[in-house]
Amino acid sequence: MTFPLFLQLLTNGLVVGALLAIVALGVALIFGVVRVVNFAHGEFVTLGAFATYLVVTQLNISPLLGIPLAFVLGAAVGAGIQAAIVSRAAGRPELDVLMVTYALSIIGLGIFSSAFSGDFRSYSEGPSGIFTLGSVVIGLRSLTVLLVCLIVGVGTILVVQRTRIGLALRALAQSRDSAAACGINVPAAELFAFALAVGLAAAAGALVSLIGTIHPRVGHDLVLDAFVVVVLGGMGSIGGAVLAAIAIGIVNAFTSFALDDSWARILTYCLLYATLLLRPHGLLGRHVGA
Amino acid sequence: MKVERGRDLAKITWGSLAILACTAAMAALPWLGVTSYVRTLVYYGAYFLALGQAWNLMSGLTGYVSFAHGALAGIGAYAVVLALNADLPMVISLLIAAIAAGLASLIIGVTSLRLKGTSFTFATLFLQELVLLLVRKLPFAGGPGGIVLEEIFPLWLPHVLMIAVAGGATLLVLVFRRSRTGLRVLAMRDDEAAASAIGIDATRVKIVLFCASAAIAGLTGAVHGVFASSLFPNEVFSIDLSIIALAVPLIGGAGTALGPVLGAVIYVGLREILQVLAPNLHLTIVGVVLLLVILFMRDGIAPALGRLFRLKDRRGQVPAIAEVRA
Amino acid sequence: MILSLDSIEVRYGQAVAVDRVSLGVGAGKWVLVMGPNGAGKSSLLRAAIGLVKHRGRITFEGRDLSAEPTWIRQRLGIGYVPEGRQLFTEMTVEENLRVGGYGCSAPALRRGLDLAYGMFPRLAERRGQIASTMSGGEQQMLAMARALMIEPKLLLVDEISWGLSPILVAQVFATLVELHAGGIAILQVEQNAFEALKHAQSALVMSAGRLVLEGAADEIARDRRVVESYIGA
Amino acid sequence: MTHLSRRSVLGSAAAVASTFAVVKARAADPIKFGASLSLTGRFSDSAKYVQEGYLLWAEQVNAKGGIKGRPVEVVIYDDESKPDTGRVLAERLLDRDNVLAILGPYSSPITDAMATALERAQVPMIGTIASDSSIWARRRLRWTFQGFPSSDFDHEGFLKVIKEKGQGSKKLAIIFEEAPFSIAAKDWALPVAKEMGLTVEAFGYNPGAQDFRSIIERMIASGTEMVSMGGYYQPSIALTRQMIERGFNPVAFHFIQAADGVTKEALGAQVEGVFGRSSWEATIDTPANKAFVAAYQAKYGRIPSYHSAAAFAAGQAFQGAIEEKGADRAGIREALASSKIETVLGTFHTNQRGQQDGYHYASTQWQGGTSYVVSGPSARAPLWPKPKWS
Repeated sequence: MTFPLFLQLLTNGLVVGALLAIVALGVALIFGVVRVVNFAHGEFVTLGAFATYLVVTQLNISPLLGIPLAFVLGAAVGAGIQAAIVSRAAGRPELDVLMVTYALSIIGLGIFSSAFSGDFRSYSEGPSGIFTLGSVVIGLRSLTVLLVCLIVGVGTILVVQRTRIGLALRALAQSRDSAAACGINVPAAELFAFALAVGLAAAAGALVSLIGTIHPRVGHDLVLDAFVVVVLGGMGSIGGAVLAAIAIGIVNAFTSFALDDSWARILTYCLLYATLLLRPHGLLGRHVGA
Repeated sequence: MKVERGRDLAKITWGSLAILACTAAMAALPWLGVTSYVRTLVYYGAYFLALGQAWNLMSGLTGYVSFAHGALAGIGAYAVVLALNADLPMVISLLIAAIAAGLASLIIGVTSLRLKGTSFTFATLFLQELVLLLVRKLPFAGGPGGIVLEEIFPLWLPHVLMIAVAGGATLLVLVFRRSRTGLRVLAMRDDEAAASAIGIDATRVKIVLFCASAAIAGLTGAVHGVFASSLFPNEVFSIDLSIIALAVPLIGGAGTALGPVLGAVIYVGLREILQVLAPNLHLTIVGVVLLLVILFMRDGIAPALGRLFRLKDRRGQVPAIAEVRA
Repeated sequence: MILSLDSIEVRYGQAVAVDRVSLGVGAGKWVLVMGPNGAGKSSLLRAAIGLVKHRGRITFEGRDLSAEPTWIRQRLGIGYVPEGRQLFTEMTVEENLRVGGYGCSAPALRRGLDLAYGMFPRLAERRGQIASTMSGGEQQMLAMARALMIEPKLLLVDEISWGLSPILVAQVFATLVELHAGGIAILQVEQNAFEALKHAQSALVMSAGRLVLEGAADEIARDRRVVESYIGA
Repeated sequence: MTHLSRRSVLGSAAAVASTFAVVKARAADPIKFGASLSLTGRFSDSAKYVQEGYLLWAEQVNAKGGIKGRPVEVVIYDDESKPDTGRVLAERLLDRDNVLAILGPYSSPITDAMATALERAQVPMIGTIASDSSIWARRRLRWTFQGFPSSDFDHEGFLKVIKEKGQGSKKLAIIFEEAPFSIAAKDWALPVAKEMGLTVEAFGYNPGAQDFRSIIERMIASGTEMVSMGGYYQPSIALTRQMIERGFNPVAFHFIQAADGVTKEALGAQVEGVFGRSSWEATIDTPANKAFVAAYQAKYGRIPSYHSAAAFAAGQAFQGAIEEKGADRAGIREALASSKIETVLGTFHTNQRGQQDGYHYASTQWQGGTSYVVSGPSARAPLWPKPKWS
């Protein structure tokens, strides 16, 4: 393999990994703070994708503006769902909470399927063209995705690590009871975490619409990969999820080149089961919370 | 305590007889001049019930949610078609299918059952995709084109077999959940730490249960393989079947023996009605029903009805755990 | 009475952990609850701070808290030092303290930090250290300092000597005595109550979820049955 | 409840057809056809076009006095894009609606699922949109016939264009989805291309793939000049976009779904010069086809898609078979297995296994924002090489 090819594959893997990281970040945030495996996360990605699609095709607004719009819409919808539905199952057995988000996922899938049919949609508006850096070629759309992911990802991590509300989120993730006994308004913090995570998912959906096609299952398909990443990164660990997403993106790019993408996926899943067996707290994660 | 036990035994016996009678009646349908449309509906009811009971035996009783039962059934379907095409007799082929699914479940069981429930759920979720990828890649499994049963069997055969599997699985759940081990498993669902304190090897019990549950799912899939006779990997290993496997007991009443029966009837009925009334909203409505049941009826429709008619809900019958708590 | 618990009942499923227990803590008083393992002492404290569902009435400074969530109870001035410390193990010492003062204004937070570091100079030396890497004694100091961040009027203390050497136990009690002298009321739960009985004003004995004995601490300490069955010194 | 599930979900358009049926029914019993279509789920949009084709056909037949004086009725149910539902519906159509024959469902797996039930019941079906010929290759189906050009010939048109135009270009890449139809098409194309003296490489991808960047790097590394993509629409668009983003400019680029109108929406100006293949075009200049297009436009107010044409053609094939052998299942089967029947798609004819060999694809290319047929007698000249991505 030549060095330029190596760089090209690395870049390609980074684009895929970065997008996955934003979705996985949200899954890990909800899992860590709210203690819920959000099966409906993919539907929020789909929501962002369709919202951007509609904004671009109906209102002739640039897809770049669709990204913050999708984020705000997602955060609002996420807050509503957490307040009205998911929080009702708080404190119930794991099975119940799982099934609540699962039912939400089915409902979302049903709504998108009947509102938009199974067709594939896409738009050609927005940035187009090629950016070249040395021998590495990257499309402007992919570059946009990469940059937005970088900004959003770093922004989220800063919020979690550096702000007062972030302190509350981390405290909640480590010990729920202690956080409450320290005066943290747990339902409010959970609401914030859920809204932020869903906002991220919808923003990721906007990015997906920019470089892929849009259909009712688009988020559903993506979120399975995000779950893989969250398990690999140590469940609930935000940093672990981001690193694992990028690692998987890059490894897949190389494996797909050497063999094909089916084998790349098989390899990922084998790695996953091996991780569960040998390092139950994730490839990169330590034991997080109780 | 003695009296209780005697009453329990009586209940099991009556329940078993009722299940056997129902099973026999349903199995006799092909010879009773019923239209093949009704027979097909009964068949699908039994198919979903068998899958639902397989799921129930593991997830309903332990609270560890499996998303793999569709895939396990798919493994059974593939195994039976390969075995029958190799000219093995039907009984042996079905047995092979059950064993194949049981073995596959060990991958998940061993990797994730000693961990928390969430790891198990993830491990089952990924099995679907992994098996699908492998089947497409492995030449002996027919590759992306899938496989076909060379001999098309008469419809009554899968019909009778499926009803037998569904009836047998229901009976098994009924008897098991009232057995000593069954009661302890229920206690474990409510509080795993407490259960291990009273001396249950939780991991071992869960692995054995999951294996048995997988074998039933494999058998169910195998019978359906005989019915369908033509398997496409994308369809056999789609997540839809796993959804049905958990929706049926959850709607009817997870962890109970008769809840899934009600769940299967409701599901098949709902599907047929929505087919005509609101084909566009089928998925949405199933989701809404599931959500409402979970949020407002907690343990499903059957126990809720039971409470409504003041029948005693025996779910709470667990060994005293006061000493190990607090 | 700064805190009164009236007919508190806690259930886990079918099991009753606390069976209609009533008690009161006077302002600036030190009340000890003792009893064997599994008597329901910790559940009683968890009910007082609102971490478990309970029946019965809880009033704090005359205000009915029964329906209030934990975080409101804490912000009203109840500090809680949980059994087994329950620190935020992946955070630094300072971050733990900041969470402890989460509801405080910025100046109050600063004051709380100064107070905590003043009282526990060791913590000041280790403010950047990750909590899980500290020794048991240091962790117990941190747990107490965290609860003190809001300058509470009442401190709920659960099995504070758990897992500590006798020297450290003495240190911890010295801190409690100092706090008590500063006017903080204490409701303490302790299985090995020998040391605690020396400081508390009144004591109660729980068994199998029920209150079986209560009285002045020195009387209880002289009761041979209690000494034999519950203190086991 | 019974009367609810009894009635078909024909919608308002169907009401017209049913009225015809009722009026004529006094003279003769209607001939009933059944169909299970994916009105919801993955295939819903395309399946609706199929539904329109069936309904238009029934309306036209009834307007002209029916088949041998008997009116036609079509009962349609929704299979939610699921094979298991298709199986139940097959039974329902046969048992409760007593249909004579089945007009095919939308996708190949559902066609296959229904075919099993129909083999048992011995009822003829035409696989209307079943381009996937592997259904007939994997087992002997006696009662189901392919009513659409076979997917085996997916790359045929493009290879013809290469033969006529592609002087000098030698290096061809065929991309296929790991799905039966796509594999069969690749297997058909590889020896043909080699015989033409081309160097061919084949790249498979996992169904549901979104990321083709690694395949593109491999094509660049091996100096690929021409690309023929044999997968579904969505991955084809993804591949194209990623080729554009990578700045990879092949001399010629073909993907089998490119002739669809939505391709232009997805690719914008980049669509120029992209080859596709077409099972049917509204511009085909035969009287029967013109009449069909005009009738469809009058009824639905737009140009029909190939789905509607294939649906209409399936009706015509049944009509031809019944006119030849009578309204009898065995007779219809015999006619479909051996006769040549003229339809809007061309001449319906099947081989020994029931696979379609009468219909063929035409090659198309986007030129100036329109997709034109570039093979056959009245065709435009193809643009070669393809203009570079802008």
